[in-house]
Amino acid sequence: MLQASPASLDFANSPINQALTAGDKVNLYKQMVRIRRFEQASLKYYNAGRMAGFLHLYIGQEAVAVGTISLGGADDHFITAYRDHGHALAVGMSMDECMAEMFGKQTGCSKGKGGSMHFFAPDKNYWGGHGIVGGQTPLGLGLAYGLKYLGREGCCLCYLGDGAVNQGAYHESLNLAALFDIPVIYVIENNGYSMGTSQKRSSAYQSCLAERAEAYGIEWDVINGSDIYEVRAKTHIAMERARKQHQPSVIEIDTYRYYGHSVADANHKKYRTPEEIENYKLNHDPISVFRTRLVAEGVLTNEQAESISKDAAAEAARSVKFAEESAAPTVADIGTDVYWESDHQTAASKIGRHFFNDTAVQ
Amino acid sequence: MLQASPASLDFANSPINQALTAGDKVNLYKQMVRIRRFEQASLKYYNAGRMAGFLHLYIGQEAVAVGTISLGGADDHFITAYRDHGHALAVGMSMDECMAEMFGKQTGCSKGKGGSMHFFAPDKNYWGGHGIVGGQTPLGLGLAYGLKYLGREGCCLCYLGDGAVNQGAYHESLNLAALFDIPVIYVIENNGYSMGTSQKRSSAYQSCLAERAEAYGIEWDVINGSDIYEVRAKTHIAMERARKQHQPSVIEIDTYRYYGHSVADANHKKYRTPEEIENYKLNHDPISVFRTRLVAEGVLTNEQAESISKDAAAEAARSVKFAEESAAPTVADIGTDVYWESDHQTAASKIGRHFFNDTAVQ
Amino acid sequence: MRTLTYREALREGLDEELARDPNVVLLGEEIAQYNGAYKVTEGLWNKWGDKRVVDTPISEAGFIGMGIGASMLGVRPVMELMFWSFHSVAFDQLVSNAACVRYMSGGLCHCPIVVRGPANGGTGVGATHSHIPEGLFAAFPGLKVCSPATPADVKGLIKSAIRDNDPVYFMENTLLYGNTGEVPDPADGDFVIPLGVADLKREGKDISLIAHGRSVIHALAAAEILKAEHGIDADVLDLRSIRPLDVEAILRTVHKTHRVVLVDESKPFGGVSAMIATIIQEEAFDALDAPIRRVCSLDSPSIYSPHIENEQLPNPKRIVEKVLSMKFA
Amino acid sequence: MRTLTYREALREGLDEELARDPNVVLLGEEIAQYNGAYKVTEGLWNKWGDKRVVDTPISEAGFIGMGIGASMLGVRPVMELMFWSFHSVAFDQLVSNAACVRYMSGGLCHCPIVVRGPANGGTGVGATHSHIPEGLFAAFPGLKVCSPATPADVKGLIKSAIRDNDPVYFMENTLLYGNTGEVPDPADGDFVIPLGVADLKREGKDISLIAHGRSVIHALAAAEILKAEHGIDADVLDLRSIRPLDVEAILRTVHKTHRVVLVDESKPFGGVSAMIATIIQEEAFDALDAPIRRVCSLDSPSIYSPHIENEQLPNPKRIVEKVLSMKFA
Ligand SMILES: Cc1ncc(C[n+]2csc(CCOP(=O)(O)OP(=O)(O)O)c2C)c(N)n1
Ligand SMILES: Cc1ncc(C[n+]2csc(CCOP(=O)(O)OP(=O)(O)O)c2C)c(N)n1
Ligand SMILES: [Mg+2]
Ligand SMILES: [Mg+2]
Repeated sequence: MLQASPASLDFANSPINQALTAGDKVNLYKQMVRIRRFEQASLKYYNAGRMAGFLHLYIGQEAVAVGTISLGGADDHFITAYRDHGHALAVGMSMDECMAEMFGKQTGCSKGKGGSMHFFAPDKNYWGGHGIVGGQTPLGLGLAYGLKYLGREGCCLCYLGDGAVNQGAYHESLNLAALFDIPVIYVIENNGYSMGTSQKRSSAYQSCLAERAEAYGIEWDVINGSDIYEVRAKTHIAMERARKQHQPSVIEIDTYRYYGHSVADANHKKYRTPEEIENYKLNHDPISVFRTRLVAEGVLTNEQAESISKDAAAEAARSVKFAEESAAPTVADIGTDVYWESDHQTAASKIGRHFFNDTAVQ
Repeated sequence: MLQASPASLDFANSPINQALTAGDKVNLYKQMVRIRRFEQASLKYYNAGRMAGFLHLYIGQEAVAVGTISLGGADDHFITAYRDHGHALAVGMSMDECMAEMFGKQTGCSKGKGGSMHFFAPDKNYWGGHGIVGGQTPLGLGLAYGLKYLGREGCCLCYLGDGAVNQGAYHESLNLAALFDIPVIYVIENNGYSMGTSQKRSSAYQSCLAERAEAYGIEWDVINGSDIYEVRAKTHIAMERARKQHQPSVIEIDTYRYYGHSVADANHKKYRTPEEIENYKLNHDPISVFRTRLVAEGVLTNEQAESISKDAAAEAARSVKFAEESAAPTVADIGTDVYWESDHQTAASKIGRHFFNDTAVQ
Repeated sequence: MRTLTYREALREGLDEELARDPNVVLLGEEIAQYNGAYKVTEGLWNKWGDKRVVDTPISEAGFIGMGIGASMLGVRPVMELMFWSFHSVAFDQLVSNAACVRYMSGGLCHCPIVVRGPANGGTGVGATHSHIPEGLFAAFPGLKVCSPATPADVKGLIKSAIRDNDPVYFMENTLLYGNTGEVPDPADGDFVIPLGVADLKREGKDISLIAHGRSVIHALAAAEILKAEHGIDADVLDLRSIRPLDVEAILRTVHKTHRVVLVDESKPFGGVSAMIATIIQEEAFDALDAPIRRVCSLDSPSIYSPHIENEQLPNPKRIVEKVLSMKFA
Repeated sequence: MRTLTYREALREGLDEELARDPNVVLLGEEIAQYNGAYKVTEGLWNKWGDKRVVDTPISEAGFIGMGIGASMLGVRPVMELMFWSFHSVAFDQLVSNAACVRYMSGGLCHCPIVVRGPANGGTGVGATHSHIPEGLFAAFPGLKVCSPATPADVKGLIKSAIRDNDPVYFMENTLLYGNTGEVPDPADGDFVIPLGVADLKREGKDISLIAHGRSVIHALAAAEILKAEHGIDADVLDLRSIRPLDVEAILRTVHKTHRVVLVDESKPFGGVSAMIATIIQEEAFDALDAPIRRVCSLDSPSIYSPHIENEQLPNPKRIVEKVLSMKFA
């Protein structure tokens, strides 16, 4: 079993972080800032009524997506739940396609069909964005199984929340992962709450949620999600174990969300104290922590940090403009992307009735 | 955590067994023999084509049902999967109603509507008999929750197989049981195989399947299912914990089935060696072991044992006769027992159409 | 009469049943301390406490199965699915255990549960959160399904559902929660609407619009347009309850108008409307002057885009168009 | 031509597809070392080994979801449900992930899976093991469903299903596995039957019997009785594929005979037959001389008793009675 490391350990010294150039480090910082600015912009336009449905903000959790995804190679894949903007930008999706998706436009990554919870970019090894709690956990298993089946040396990082661990599909997946030696890593992004329910009120466990992996003989670890160096150092170990030994892992990354479960969650200051939120912002914010660190390392100046922030905000503003100016889907678009065969106008798609719209007959 | 006891421990000396009179002990023996003779009779008539569907024999596992159920008081409840004949007889159901059920007769415990997999006797705190693997595990949780809700000091024993532990619903139930302090005891009847798949090929685990309970902070234990004294001694501890402290447990009882998964399983000598089966019959058969023991204790003579066996066989034969002579359900019976309100001809049942049979209109 | 929102009326119904019967217990995600994701249960935990109003983890199969088990023992659980769409993770408990346990036990077990929550599209939450399962569950003998459209109906029906001794799947609609309407005062007596009684929400003579849930609201709006702009006078029948189903009321309106448009938020393959069409053509064949038409959701998973989502759903415009396509003689 | 059992023909189809495409992999409970609970996959593990034919634990949500995930990456999993009834524990994966992932990703993901296994009553296994889910799944846009009745059809269709780039839910029948029939020799070329083509299994002129799966066999038997004993000559149309659906073939037979009896093992609320009735009355209203009638399972959970189980299901006797009730002019 991996041991949770003493708080004093400096993960900057772990080989995977020592291999980072100054430029790499600044880039990690920049990715986190881009996520935050992007989401701040989306919050503004969500509140202005430009989006429908839910908006689940990732703000506060940025080091998880950026740190873990920065470790990905050509054959490493990612899949997550509905709180999916951070991962999307971290895999390299553009702000434009993401913002346009939330605006419900044709130019959105999912053509406006998925919305905030359903960002996808298979070309960047990113498989969504899934709304049913825990529903993505067998899919992540399958991506990893597929990698192994196809003989590729890679792994799949499958993210889930601290509330999602109580879905049965996740446990079925853990057993399958261990039994079949599947290179999947379950990343529990533990932000302490599932909607208004604290971890203690939703889960029974020993020391932590990741420890449930022991039931299946799976390796596990707990990670401080405010320190992107620690996220990278420990996740790297799990990824190597998956790639080289086809062994699954469960890693639990302690993190926090500043906003409510979704923007519609007006209660979020009731189920947790303002002090709790403030403490996290002040002492554990992954962006501030890394900024201080990089400044101390002499890799980043405060001026540079400011300009990164400004650039990201400008990029986000541009994405809003892009989204606003993009065309909305038409009624005809409702009927595409249902069947592969129909979309590709194959011979098979022309045999028999596939769609049963009442408009078919008048 | 409870510790698996050293093999040498003699559970006859545990208080719950010391409290047994000679008559009690003989009765336990008799119950096991009755189950076996009943099933042997049912096998004969199944093979003769008098029953439909599956026949999952409990032969070899008798000490589990008889040992655990013998501990039940007025507020203790039981629910199991499709391998449910042993539990049915142990709670006190008659051979007649059970045999008639398999023959598909009106006099069957479920009026011929459930069959072999679906024996029920709520008046004896026995809630079935369930065919979907793992599907009964939340029901068992609910019975225990109900006991607590209604303020009764009791518990629910919910039986499942070694293959069933890989159904998600079971894990959801474990978390709920621990979180809500529900007096449920999951009894894993580990007979080593789920159909043709050995425990090792279906489950990833550390030392045993019950140990998965640790993930939820639930107490667990492993029990030798050939020794009814051990079954009683250890199950009693779990039941007291449930009744008095509302704490759940998982107990794993090692046992064995001599026949195939169901009688239709023609492969059962392929996935396990004849030696393995023989060894169990010779050295671990719960009935032989207990008989030897009781004879040594001077509580039972071999002659008595023989006459118990004969009586049980005669009782089983009578139940076959009863079943054969009973009437089959009629087409009209197909339509009852669907809705409580309809069966009771309540006012509600007369409002609106409840049934949509094509025969309704001609 | 007093005016309440659909949400308030529903809550009042739950509250009254909690008061009436100590065995009634509400279970669900975020329903207690958080007051409910859609605030249906607001204040009930405060009033009734931990035993009667229970927050559950995100384990629908687990807690719904738990409710089924408890109901066999006499507890009367009313369980919220935050969205009915999440039925998919609890399906086995819903259709194998709740629907079959009475039958398989030859009537020895019964299962007086209610499962309730919103079941609708139209809120921009995408395909997996917008399933419309009335027809899906009504297809299982052993289950009862209802889908009220107004504040009075939701109160009257939830109380019947809770008192019913069979499993009742109660499908609300997030887009109706804020709608207001008159609801009888509790001081005037216990207000209960039996399952299985449809309600003729508008009287007409030219065509029958038959609907349930939010589609009733659309049908009523369409009826006004049809009257005002086209002189077509529609009967609007609100099914309210899908199983039991008020077949008599359906046949009555068909015999009156001889033309039928069914409005059903389901996707067009199947759904409640395919069953209603089948019954009508079977039992009122000669009364029909034209084929029965349906207005369903367009046949794709539910789209997110707020610019177009309403076009995928039944709406007054689509209903009017459909009626007009029927070429009145 | 050669004669094979339904089981053998199906196995041959699986075997040929395993040979054709290295990305085809069979997954399921007991399908490998045990040779399949119903012996459909007998010998395939021996022939193809651990990688291509995989035994899974009893975790339907887990392994079917795994197959869906792998399919997005290019693997082509063919997954057995030992009984289709066990769909209930994997429902979310089947209807939210497989059916919606293409749509929610705007066409970026696709899901070329097959889920197959027996879906039928009539084997004395009780209510929870006897669900008939063709109509249930066909209701979800994004899914395809077929239900072959003969050895040739099961082979031709399984091969199409595996090659199809969308999720296909393939519903067999334990009571057909042993039936024999002619199946073209592989030496005569690749034998594939496209999805979406119904098959007129018997030509008549007086009435259309429309069915799928084992009900086709019953309809054919009923047709012989009707002919021999009552001089009524029935068209028997085997739908084979439920979605895509051969609506043209349905309308063709209706226009020929003007009378229709649908035979469908589903329970009568909904099912495939309610959809077919709805389509026929909508698209061939004037061609109908009488209401469309249906022969479905009697409306209760499935009974165990072997003395009566066949009476709950459609059978030739019930079909004949239904046809005779239609008072031929
Ligand atoms: C099966 C299912 N049940 C309930 C929901 C509603 N729901 C959406 S998110 C959520 C909370 C999840 O919390 P957690 O897993 O901790 O993730 P976080 O939101 O904190 O990222 C709930 C209950 C759902 N989407 N799916
Ligand atoms: C959800 C589900 N999947 C598969 C089956 C088919 N099935 C019935 S019993 C069984 C094996 C169960 O083994 P185990 O849990 O060890 O119990 P045992 O039969 O040994 O008592 C299987 C796969 C089922 N009934 N339900
Ligand atoms: Mg959380
Ligand atoms: Mg077993």
